[in-house]
Amino acid sequence: MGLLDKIGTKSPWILHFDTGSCNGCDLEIWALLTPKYDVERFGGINRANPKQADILLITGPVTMRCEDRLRNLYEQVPEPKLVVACGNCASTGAPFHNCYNVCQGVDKVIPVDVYVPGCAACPEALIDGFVRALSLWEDKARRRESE
Amino acid sequence: MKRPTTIPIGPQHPAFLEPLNIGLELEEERVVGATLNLGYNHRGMEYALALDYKKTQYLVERVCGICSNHHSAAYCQTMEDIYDIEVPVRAKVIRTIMMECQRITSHLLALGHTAETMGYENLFMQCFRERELAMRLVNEISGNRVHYSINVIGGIKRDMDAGMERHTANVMRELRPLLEDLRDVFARDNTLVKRMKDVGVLTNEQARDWCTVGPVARASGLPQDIREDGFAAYDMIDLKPVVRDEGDCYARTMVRMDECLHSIDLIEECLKLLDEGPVIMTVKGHPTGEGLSRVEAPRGELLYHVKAIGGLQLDRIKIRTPAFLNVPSVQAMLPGSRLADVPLITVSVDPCICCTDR
Amino acid sequence: MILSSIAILLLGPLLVGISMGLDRKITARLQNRRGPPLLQPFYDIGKLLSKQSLVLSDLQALFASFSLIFHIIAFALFAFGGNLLVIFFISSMGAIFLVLGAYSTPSPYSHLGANRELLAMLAYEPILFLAVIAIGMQGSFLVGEIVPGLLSHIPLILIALLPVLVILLEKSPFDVPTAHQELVTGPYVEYSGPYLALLELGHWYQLAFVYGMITLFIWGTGITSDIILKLVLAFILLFAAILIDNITARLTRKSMVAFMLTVGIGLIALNLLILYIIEVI
Amino acid sequence: MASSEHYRYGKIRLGGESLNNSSANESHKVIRDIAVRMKNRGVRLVSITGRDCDEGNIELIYVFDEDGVILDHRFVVDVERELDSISDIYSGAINMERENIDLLGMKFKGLTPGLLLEPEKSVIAPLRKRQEEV
Amino acid sequence: MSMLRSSLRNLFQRPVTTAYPNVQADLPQSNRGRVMWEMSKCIYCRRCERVCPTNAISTNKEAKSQTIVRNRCITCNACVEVCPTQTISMVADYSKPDLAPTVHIFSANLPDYNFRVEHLPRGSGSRRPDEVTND
Amino acid sequence: MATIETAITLLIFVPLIGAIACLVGQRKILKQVTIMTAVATAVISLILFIEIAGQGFIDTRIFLPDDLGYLVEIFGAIVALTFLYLGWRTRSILVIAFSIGQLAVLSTILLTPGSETSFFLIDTLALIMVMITSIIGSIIALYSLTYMRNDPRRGVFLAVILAFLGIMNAAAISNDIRWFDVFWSITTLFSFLLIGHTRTDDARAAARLALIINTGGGLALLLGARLMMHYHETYLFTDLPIGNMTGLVLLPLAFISIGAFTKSAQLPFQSWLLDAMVAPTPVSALLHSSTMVNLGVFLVLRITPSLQGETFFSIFIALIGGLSFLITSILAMTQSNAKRILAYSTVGNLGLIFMCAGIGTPLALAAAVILLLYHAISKALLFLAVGVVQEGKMSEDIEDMYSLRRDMPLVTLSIFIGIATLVLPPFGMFVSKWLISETTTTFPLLAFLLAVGFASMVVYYFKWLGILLTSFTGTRRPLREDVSPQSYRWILGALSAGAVAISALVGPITHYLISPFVAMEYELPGLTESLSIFTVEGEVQALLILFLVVLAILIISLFRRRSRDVTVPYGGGEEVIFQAGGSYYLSNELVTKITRIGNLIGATLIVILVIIPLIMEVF
Ligand code: SF4
Ligand code: SF4
Ligand code: SF4
Ligand code: SF4
Ligand code: SF4
Ligand code: SF4
Ligand code: SF4
Ligand code: SF4
Repeated sequence: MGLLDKIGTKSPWILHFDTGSCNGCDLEIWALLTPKYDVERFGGINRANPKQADILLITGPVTMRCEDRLRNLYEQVPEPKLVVACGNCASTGAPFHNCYNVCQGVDKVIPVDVYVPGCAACPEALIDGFVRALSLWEDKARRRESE
Repeated sequence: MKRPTTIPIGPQHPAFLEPLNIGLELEEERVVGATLNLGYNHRGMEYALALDYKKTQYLVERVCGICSNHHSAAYCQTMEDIYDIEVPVRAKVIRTIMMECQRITSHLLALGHTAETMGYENLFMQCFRERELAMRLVNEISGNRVHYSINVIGGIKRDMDAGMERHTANVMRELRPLLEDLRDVFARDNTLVKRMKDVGVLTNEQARDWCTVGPVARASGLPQDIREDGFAAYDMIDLKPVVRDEGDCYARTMVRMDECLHSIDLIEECLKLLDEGPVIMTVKGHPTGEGLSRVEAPRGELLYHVKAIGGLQLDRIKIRTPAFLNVPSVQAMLPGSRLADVPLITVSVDPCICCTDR
Repeated sequence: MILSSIAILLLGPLLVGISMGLDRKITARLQNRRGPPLLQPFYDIGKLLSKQSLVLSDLQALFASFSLIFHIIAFALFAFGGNLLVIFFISSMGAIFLVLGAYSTPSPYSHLGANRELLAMLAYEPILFLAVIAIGMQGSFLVGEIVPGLLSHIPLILIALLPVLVILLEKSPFDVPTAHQELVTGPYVEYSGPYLALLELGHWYQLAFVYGMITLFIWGTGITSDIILKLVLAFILLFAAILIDNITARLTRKSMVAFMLTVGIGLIALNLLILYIIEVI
Repeated sequence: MASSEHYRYGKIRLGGESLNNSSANESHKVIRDIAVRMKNRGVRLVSITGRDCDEGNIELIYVFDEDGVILDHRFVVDVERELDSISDIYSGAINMERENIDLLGMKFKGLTPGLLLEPEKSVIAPLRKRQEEV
Repeated sequence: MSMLRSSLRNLFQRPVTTAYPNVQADLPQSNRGRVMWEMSKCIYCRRCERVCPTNAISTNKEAKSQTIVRNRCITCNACVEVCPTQTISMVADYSKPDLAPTVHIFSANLPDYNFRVEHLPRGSGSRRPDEVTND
Repeated sequence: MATIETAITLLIFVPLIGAIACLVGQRKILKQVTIMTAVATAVISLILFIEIAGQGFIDTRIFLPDDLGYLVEIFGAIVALTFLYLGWRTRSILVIAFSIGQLAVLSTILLTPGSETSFFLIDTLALIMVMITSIIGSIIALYSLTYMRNDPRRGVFLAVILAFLGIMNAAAISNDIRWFDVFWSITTLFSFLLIGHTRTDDARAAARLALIINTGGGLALLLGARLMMHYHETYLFTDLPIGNMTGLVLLPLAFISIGAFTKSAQLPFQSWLLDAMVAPTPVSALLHSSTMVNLGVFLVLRITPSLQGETFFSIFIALIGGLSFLITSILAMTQSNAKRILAYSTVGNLGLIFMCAGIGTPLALAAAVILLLYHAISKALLFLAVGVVQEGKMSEDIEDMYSLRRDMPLVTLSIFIGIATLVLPPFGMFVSKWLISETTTTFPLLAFLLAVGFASMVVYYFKWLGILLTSFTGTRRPLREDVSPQSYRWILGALSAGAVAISALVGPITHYLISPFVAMEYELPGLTESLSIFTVEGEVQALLILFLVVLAILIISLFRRRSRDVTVPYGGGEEVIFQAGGSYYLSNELVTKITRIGNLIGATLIVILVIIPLIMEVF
């Protein structure tokens, strides 16, 4: 199984969910899919389906209405799964810290593995976050085996 | 007996960048009922922005990352209106340049997104490839790809130097043939035209009824472009609003495409208008009074209405975003369309939920 | 004997996997991107196999295995010179089980995808069937007995197979069943992890059969030239499919069926008519 | 009728008919007539802005645009009162009114809350000034 | 058919894709990436702390330090502009992702532009920086 | 020999006696009578089969006394008079006209008696027909016992059903077309009675339509018989000249074929069968899918040997069959009523048989007989299963069958088996599908009809099956108790088992039953070779098995090692409240239009069929 887990890091399929962001980081995530940054280099494609996703790119501070939806999606993702909070509002809710309808960060709702700072998080930072998350994959897989 | 199929599209769906939900009722893949559900992106910004009008000039960009600059420009204009000051010409021109740059990035996004909803992945990629040029340019001018943080009350805080002006002109020259190629594809590609023509028709009457603005209204034959009112530097340049009257997805797409090209014209004109001069003037005291200001954001008329009562906190800041008016109009277009066209129609109004919900 | 047989059974999907990698690479290059490594499809399968098994219903898992098994049988029969008609029918069963698997879940996306997959079958099966019949008319239905000459006798049928390939490769303009932006991934929506891998492998075997059919059209004089010519022909069709994918938008289900049943069948009819006329003269 | 002024960049004089006198609560009755008149003239509805002006009163500002000219109509109404909706005249008004329902806790005939706020989770009527904040 | 032409042209062109992360990120010089403190200049006037729209900064006069939560800073440049002593500057870089929200602590005890790295505990994102430093 | 004769006589008379007992007997004894009759008929047919098998499947002829001929004509006249009466009762000018026509032709037949002694012929084709009738028919009779348990007129119903079995058996072995016609007409009468059994307006209208079309068909058959005497001077199928006919001598065959088309509801006569679906389900199962409608194809199979060598004429028979298959397959996709889907598919399958008969090569003929046999059992199973669903869910609409797997697991399994045996390899129907496809190489135009038809068939069957298999409950919840009566379960179970068993036995059945029939017609031996599936080369089989075992182990280990976790359906983050509707692809207007076009082409082809002999004569 170790081999398969290693292979897994070469094929991270993406689910992107916007939980109330300003779109800035979402655009940068889309930029990752496009020629200039092209995450398919790392095997990443936007599967946009939780059942077939490995790595969740979550943006936004999680609004009240998105909270349950985010949890719903998270639970549909098969293990091992990685969550990347993209941008400041996803990591800390900062730009919206005075807003009354947000949960202030993704980690209030689901466990987050990597926090990408930036408002907007620039594509390079997102790639770094993506690669960083992949480095956690084998660890996660092993932990799952042992459970 | 034929029962309808119910299918929730969104809030997470590959066709949409943002969380919105359409509860579809289908008969035979034909839409018989569509309920649009919003509010997934409601953060409560109108409350938060009213807390400190100075911080607001930065935070207001976070209403929407696609037309962030238009938001801060509109906000600053409103505040300048309340202070009753006239910003320096150079600031106005640079604001205009930034707004038009952002229009290009926003429209290319919308165009790429439209292509993407029709499964035209290559065209999506091309749109985004060209968009990167504009993104790079705004990054060079303002220091950030998304949130320029360049508008402040009283003017702009980062000037362009001569080198940057030349560079901008070069980029525009580089961009024009690329966009013209794209226009060619959008206008003439058989499969695209087949998918977009006569799909999602919004008649002139409906466009008025749903109070649509911007490209959506202009594609339905409503000649409505707030830039004609001449805010910022628009009274100094030769603006030709793009209006079509088919009202279908094709018209909306082509309006955006043509506006992209027109934006290049406008930017080039603006560059010629750049004279030496200050770009900012200081304002004194806390604002008092009521102001209303509009700009033409990529998606249409963006309206700010502020009531200030002297002090850091504002009494009310009302942001009437264009998408707030445009997005609901899909409810007029969806019934009777095919399931395959639902993403296309929805995306053709260029939905921006973050500013619809705020 | 058994070892070599197993080798052939593995070689088919291996080549298909590489062709998929090539496909993604070429697609990326057509879009001016770098694209994934050539072996990406194998990484994907490996990754899927290592994931947790999440299902909505037990039938789903069962049908995924059935789908794979039928596709393997079809390809095995093909590889060992079986009857093309039988292979065709068995292969279509593989596709059917994908549909049944999709139907077995209470998910609207899956159901709409399954409906569309059936419609896609309605569009491409007649072409495949007629192609098989046309090949059979040239002599024999047994793969092992098919003789050179298909390309010169029935070239239009090779062209008619191109849109079939486009549908099977899930490429626009006919990627209607899996329409990513409409149905997420259509019939595959509710599949995850290992079961998706089973379906994906099944899909490879299905493609192996179709590519195999394409290679029947050309023969070289020696074994080496034979293999090279066959690979080149398959690659040409693949490349054409990729190119079509990249210069078209997705059309609707109706236009897909209409196109296949008029243009596709028309091409075959034309070819057979010409053959008939030549024969009469 | 509403006073108006042509929109020149950034300068719009607001101050249309402001009916916040003693009969305030009755004044909103005319909105349907105004809306019908506007619709017939081909005037565009721009916005319905609500503003809490203390004492349980809300100032409602209906903003129209006639060929670039801003026309505004203002009403001061009691929050508790159920108001006439103009969403049958302008379909686009429905969300503007629902927004005011959510954010200011107003009531419009035939319209439901829940456009923006999530029931049972979100703050109720967040834009209303609360006693301790004033 | 012009898509056909451009696709084929692309096929024989070099892809525009960057090789990042194998090469350096290509950021323009003017990029507003990260705020940095030259602590020897700081007079602890707290203007930067007050002006920051997202409460990313906390100034600690006793400890002679400036704490910034990278995951709160929206690089608006306001602190840079408001600082009376030009202590703060913006560098053309970007903050790196990490396994928890990153906090950088600049202090007069460290060389200028150097900082200590700490992390906010996960799930505590909304807390203000001053609460963190008290931990 | 004697055993065979006795068995045949019993097969005809036991059901008839049972029927009389049902009619006159007390309500209480209905059950016993029906069960006894049904079991007896089935057992006797098995004895007959064993006897014939023991003799190596050679043809048996049972000669009849000459004077019986007149008796039969008189009997025929009585039936025709009954039609006349019914025509008057139902106010149908057409029926009156047809029955008067029948009487007229009958009288001329009376005037020109046949020269030879007529006899019953029991070859393997007849044997297959008798087996289908006696075994499947008996099972359906037992089923109706439960199905009609609440019907006050159950006695009449059962009587007609039982009597029908006897008549069908008699028709199947008739070698004399005069005899055949009489039994044929009686089945028309029975069908009228059974369709109209419920006496609702729909039922009456449907019965009337069936009567009109079938009396018309009867007239065509009689005309054919009369002309057969005129041109070939015989009433015996076996005495028809084999092959190389041309010109007017084909005319009788044309009329006989038209008769066959009406009975088997080919285009443009299909409407009666579709409307007949208002009848109680056992009727649909018995008459309108598995037995009575087979009479039409049986008739054509009897005359195909004569068509050898005359492709230009017979190809039109094939075309009508192919067209019926194509059009009904397409239309079946657009239906939501399960019985209607089955009706369309029945017409389509019969069309396939006609097509094979029209093609007329040995392979095609083998395919036709295989199809006849396997279609009958699978279709009966499907109809009966739908009947049970109808009772349980009060609906025949496939959209009301969502998640039937949970509510009625056994019925779902039956439908699954029914469809599987109809479509999936390696079951029986698949073999015929394969053979038919191979035969079209001789006439590629038909391949085009088949191509679209087969694909549509897959669509409508699996769309339906998919709906049944949808799970609402997640995977762990136990299936619900099946609430349907015990007897249904036994019947469905037996039929399912039978369908699977004979599917598995497709090799021997082809070898022993079907090849002899084909060989008799063509004197061709080596047919069986090409029919053994999967033996392209010996090793392939072994290899496949090996591979499958490896795979099975792999998959099982996959399933074992990780417990499967159940998740929720994808809805973009929203909770999904599942409600799906079917997919019917074509609007009602299009359906009408396609039907109309199909009818038009069908009618044209039929006219051409009659004209061809005339033209041939002229040139
Ligand atoms: S940082 Fe926030 S606003 Fe930006 S993309 Fe991420 S979630 Fe969206
Ligand atoms: S095809 Fe699908 S995965 Fe690829 S970019 Fe488009 S939406 Fe994303
Ligand atoms: S981090 Fe900033 S740019 Fe990104 S989504 Fe949030 S507010 Fe927008
Ligand atoms: S409508 Fe929204 S997304 Fe569009 S420009 Fe305005 S704020 Fe940005
Ligand atoms: S901001 Fe002004 S008052 Fe405050 S510490 Fe600095 S110098 Fe003193
Ligand atoms: S007190 Fe006023 S002037 Fe001073 S920093 Fe705060 S907002 Fe600015
Ligand atoms: S750049 Fe802006 S957000 Fe960042 S620390 Fe400075 S003031 Fe705060
Ligand atoms: S504004 Fe400048 S000097 Fe004042 S505390 Fe901040 S960094 Fe120090």
